[in-house]
Amino acid sequence: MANDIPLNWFLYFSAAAFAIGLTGVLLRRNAIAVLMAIEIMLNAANVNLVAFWRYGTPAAGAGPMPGVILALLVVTVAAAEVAVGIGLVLLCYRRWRAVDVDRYDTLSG
Amino acid sequence: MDVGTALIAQSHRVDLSPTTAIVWALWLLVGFAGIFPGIVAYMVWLERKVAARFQDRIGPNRVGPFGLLQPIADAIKLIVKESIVPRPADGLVHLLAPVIVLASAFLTLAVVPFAVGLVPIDPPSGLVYLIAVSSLSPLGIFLAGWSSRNKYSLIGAMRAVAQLVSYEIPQVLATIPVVLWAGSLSLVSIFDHQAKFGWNAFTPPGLLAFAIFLIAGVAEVNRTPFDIPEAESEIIAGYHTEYSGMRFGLFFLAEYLGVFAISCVATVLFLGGGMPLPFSSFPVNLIDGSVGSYILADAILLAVFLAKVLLFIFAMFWVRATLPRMRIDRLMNFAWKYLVPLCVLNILFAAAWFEVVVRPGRIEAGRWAVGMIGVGLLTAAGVQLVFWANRKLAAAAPIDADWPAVGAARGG
Amino acid sequence: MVAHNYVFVGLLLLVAVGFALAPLALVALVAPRKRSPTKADVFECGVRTHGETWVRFRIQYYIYAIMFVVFDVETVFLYPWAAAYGSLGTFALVEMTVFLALLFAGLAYAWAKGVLRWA
Amino acid sequence: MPPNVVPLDLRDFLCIAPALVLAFWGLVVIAADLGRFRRLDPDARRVACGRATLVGVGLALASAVFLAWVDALAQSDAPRLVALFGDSLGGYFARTDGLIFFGTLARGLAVDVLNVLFLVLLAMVVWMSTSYGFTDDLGEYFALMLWATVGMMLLAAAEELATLFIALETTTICLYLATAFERSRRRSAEAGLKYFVYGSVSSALFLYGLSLVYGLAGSTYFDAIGRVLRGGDAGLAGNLAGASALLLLLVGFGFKVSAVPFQQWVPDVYEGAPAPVAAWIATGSKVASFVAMLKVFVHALGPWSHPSGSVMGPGWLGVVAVVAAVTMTYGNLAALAQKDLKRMLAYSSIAHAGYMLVGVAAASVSTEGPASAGAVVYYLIVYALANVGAFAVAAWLARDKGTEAIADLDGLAGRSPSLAVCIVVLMLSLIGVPPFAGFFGKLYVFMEALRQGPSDTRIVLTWLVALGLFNSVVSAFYYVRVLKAMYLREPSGRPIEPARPALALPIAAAAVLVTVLGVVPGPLVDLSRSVAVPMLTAGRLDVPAAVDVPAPAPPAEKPSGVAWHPETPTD
Amino acid sequence: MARSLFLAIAALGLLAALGTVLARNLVRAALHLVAFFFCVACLFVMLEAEFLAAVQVLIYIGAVAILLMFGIMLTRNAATAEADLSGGWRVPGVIAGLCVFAALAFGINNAVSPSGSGAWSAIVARPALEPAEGVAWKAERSRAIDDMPRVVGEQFMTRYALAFELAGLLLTAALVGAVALAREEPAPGDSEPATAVEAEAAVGTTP
Repeated sequence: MANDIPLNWFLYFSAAAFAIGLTGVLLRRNAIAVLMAIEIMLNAANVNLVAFWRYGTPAAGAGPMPGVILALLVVTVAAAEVAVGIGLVLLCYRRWRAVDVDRYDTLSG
Repeated sequence: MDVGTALIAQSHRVDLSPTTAIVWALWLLVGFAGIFPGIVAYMVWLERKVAARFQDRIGPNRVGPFGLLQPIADAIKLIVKESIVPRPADGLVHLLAPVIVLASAFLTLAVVPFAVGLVPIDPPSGLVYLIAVSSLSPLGIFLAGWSSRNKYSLIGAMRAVAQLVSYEIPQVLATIPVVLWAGSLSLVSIFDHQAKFGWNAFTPPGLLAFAIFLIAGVAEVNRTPFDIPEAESEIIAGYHTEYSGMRFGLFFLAEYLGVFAISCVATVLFLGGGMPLPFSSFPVNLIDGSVGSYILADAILLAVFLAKVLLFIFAMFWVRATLPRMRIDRLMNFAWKYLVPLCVLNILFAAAWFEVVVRPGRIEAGRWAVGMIGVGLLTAAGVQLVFWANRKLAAAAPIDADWPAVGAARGG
Repeated sequence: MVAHNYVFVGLLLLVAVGFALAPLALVALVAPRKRSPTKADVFECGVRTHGETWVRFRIQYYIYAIMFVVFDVETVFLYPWAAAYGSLGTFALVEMTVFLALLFAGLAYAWAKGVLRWA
Repeated sequence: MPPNVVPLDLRDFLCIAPALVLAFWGLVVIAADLGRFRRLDPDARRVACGRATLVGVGLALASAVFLAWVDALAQSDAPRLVALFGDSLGGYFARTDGLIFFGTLARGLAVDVLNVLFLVLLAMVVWMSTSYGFTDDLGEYFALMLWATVGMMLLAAAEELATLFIALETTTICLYLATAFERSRRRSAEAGLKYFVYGSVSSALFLYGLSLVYGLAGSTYFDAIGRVLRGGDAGLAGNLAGASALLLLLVGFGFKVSAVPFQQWVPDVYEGAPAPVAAWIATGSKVASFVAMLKVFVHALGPWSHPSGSVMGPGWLGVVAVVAAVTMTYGNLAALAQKDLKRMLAYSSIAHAGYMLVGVAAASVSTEGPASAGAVVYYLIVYALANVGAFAVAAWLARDKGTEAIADLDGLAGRSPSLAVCIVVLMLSLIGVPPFAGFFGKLYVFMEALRQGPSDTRIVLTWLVALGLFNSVVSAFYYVRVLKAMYLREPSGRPIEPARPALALPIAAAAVLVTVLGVVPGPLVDLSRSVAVPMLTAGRLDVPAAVDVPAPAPPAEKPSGVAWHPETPTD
Repeated sequence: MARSLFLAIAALGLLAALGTVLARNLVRAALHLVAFFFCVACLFVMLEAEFLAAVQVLIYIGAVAILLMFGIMLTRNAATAEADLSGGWRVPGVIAGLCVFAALAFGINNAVSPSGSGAWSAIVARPALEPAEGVAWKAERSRAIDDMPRVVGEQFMTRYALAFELAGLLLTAALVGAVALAREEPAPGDSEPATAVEAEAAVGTTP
């Protein structure tokens, strides 16, 4: 693969995806849709991490691949978050028969 | 274009020149698009023949000699049949679903080293690639069921996905020992390792892993006794209830391609690929750098490889003709309570085998014997342990009261 | 280089998709197309479809899915470990045993809790 | 050929023994609950699980104290360690580099002190969990609390972003789950989901900021980041990427420490969560997050706090100052209107976050270096102790009333005079009345803020302190409402039952500790100061602890540690 | 060539992300999300982190997407799993997203390094890799790219050992907690139909 893609392009992509994800979090009311938007944000961060790893010059003593390791940990965390998130959604669903965040209104705030 | 050069370059893992690479890739693609569907078509024919023999029938015999043209007739039939899409269905997704399943089966084959140099790609993380693309098929199946807007399709799809994901875990875990011994995720390295240390299935943990891999593999392609997803007596035809004509044909194709791919992968991972002898690198050591030697070795390798694959395929047909369908609860139990614990233990046994036999760098008779006996006993004990624990737990707790051992213990 | 491989994968993907779509295109040309409302109905063993498609699924599906996700992520850690095992010392085995024990504890928990029971 | 891999030193695991014990004990508790305790009746089972958990916490506490002793000895009398434990282990313990696991984690007295703090708090929280039955899944509940603590301990000890991130997530994911554990009530599930949504969005934002920081500095080690940033002078001024990174990190930490404007979740979650879980979110999680925040902002991003020497200039100091001001004011004003004890405590904990943020700001411009972060550490300790006690009161109310209205405390002084006194002590400490520890905490933070830095930062910090004092006065109003209820009102409905030891002990213990630390603040203040220095300079062997001088430039042959510096085409 | 490929993938990815956020049908949204994950995997390949790409497909598409689908199926009417976009928040939400993107884009464009030299925008080529000799980190990275699984394994076993074990703990905790929460409470009056199909189909239409 030719080396001629500027780093910036990856960063723009990731920034755009991140912004879209954030918008999604603000726009969606359905808890599962919010979860998906969060996944987009996490992925955007991952693209950043890997791009910085590949293009950057590592500081001394940082190991060969901090970015990749972090990305793998993010994947782990994302998977755990989805599992937990859906578990909580199911729990709420059983109580309310609804998934809209707005409809949960026991708590006053 | 000189095929021999490409072969040599590939097997020495030299970067091909762009034109050579492209031409080589095209050759392989032609092979993929032409050969595999052909193989699949004749697998269907073979299955019908085999099943017929088991049932004391003759099987297809009208179209062509021995019914050999039957697959072609089938294909024509599928093409000229009307493709019905239910009105409420989600059209695009309905179309996409079989494509995903088929693509998943196709992409799996891209990393299989059929012979020396005859491997489309050999990425350093080939095995993860393999697992990754094969894990696409549950998605396609789910979408098929969902997009049909049919209760039975949806139930079938959910069950299918639950089964597939449950058996994916033991399948994946069973490949860990192989990776551990070869020290690499590349399938070519795994092949190389077996040329040096003998077939993986001929080690105690390898044998266990092989068995688990096969069982899980059969479940992964939804074949009897694991064909719950399309249990026609329970939920019509499962996720492809609403598929007809060629669209159904694609699922059909994908299933058989899946059977073929699983057989190929099992052959490469555990049975030394195309090597005819378990403890000799026989046809590989013929290679002296000349194109002729490559062609000769590859011919042998390819023939043996296909023979092994055929054996697997035949075994699967046999199983299908012999065994009834498993009940879904037992199916899931078996994956999670037997296979997964066994796999986890097996990883430790594999590490032990590595320390005893592989670490020195070459096979030594004494160490090998020690490994066979020591690790073999360990592995056998592990299997016993898991089965014993399952029996014990099933008998002790009301959990799993429907498990056969308990039923027997309670007098029916 | 690594990425070369994936050019082939991309091509193969195209071939696979093409291979799936080509017969379908052929079908569109050759096969008869007679629409009728009954034919386009959703199949339900000859009975008229009633209600919505959705059925309430049991929570078991989620439990198996979450176990699957957890173990799938585990393999992502297992593969690199297995590949690197030869060049590492005993400490790698110790660490992995701890890791496996943790994950196995999760499985044992689900088992003991009785949620691995279908039906 | 692969280069030789530097093996992991398995002795490193000894230094995180408390965390290991807790992680393991979580499994033990689950096993015990599913096995031995299954047949007990609910109350007995709860107590049994709680006791079993306490045993684990006790073991962890013993190991933490032991490590603290070892680390103290390493500073004072290293040869004795070698004599006691032999060359291998003793020599290992006597090492003073303060880093383990290839520099990803800190060890030493600072970590030990925090671990002891976590464990003491956890013991109280676990104890109060046994006071009433809010869940059937007891083993899981206690295990999650233990594992959340593991995350907190490692979060407070992390010296590197990957470790920090995963520790943070371990903590919060365990707490999301624990929040939803009160099965009988909808609001618990709702609080769990709310906490989860806010929390995971904020951790996604945090992660994005983290990725930018990694890109800017080329490393994930706090110290290396600090070194790279010290090498340049741009600060936030010409660097919008850096500014975004900082702000995103601030969002992440702001959420965890409940700073305005990321506080929306706090009242709802505290109200909805079972009282012990709320206590643990309000204390343990907050302590760990503040320590991590100190490390990231002061140690790693310190050079960006006020690069051009101006506090309102392009550095994070100004942002944090504004956030601190808004946070304490908002928290106090909102708390005034609360009738529910847990909501009141939630807003008050927001307000306390504001005070502590003043301390963070002060630590970054300190004339005496990281030692001034000791003020925040001290504040954290006393805040956490008082708050655990206060949440035990909430648990008391939840046990008897199912709700936590302050009005339910009416007339308590008549029936439980001694506990009422303890509650008075806790409230006075939270207000910051001498001679209780809360007073010294505030005093100390404000003093550090007042004596800091160049003139222009001093002005801002002085204003912050003035605002803080004003806020303390405001806070008196709502804390006093609790006292008023206990002493001046008559109970209207059914009065609450007397507390059992499970509730009385945490309240009393917290009150006693707060009083003792208030009467004799000296030792703990000194300890906080001394642990703050290694905490914020770990891995920084080239810098004298007290003065924050720029590190010498990295050696010339290295590519200057700049991540995106274009490669010169010579290669 | 590579540039246009990148542009195509990135555009597809962003469209898919938009689709996820805007699609009313939840399963469709999840499908868009899968497409987005796939595009990110392609970008990982372009960044020569093919192990990560495979992991991305394996975890996100193979597992997380399935879990999301199950979540959708378990909570709502599948066919009409429509989710309204929040009414009042639409405009502020879009504005916030645009602002964040603008800030980040400016940041990316003007990024000045701490040492004051260079900008991200100046980077076109990645640092070349030299297999054996050359600067140490280049050899290190070259090995990391050519043999990524193994290097990842080494890193997890040594430098990131703690993060690795914590990841295991995190997964176990998530499993335990989620199972405990989602577990079906045995309701007394809840008599399940005899066979699985009946149980699944009978409940059918009650919303």
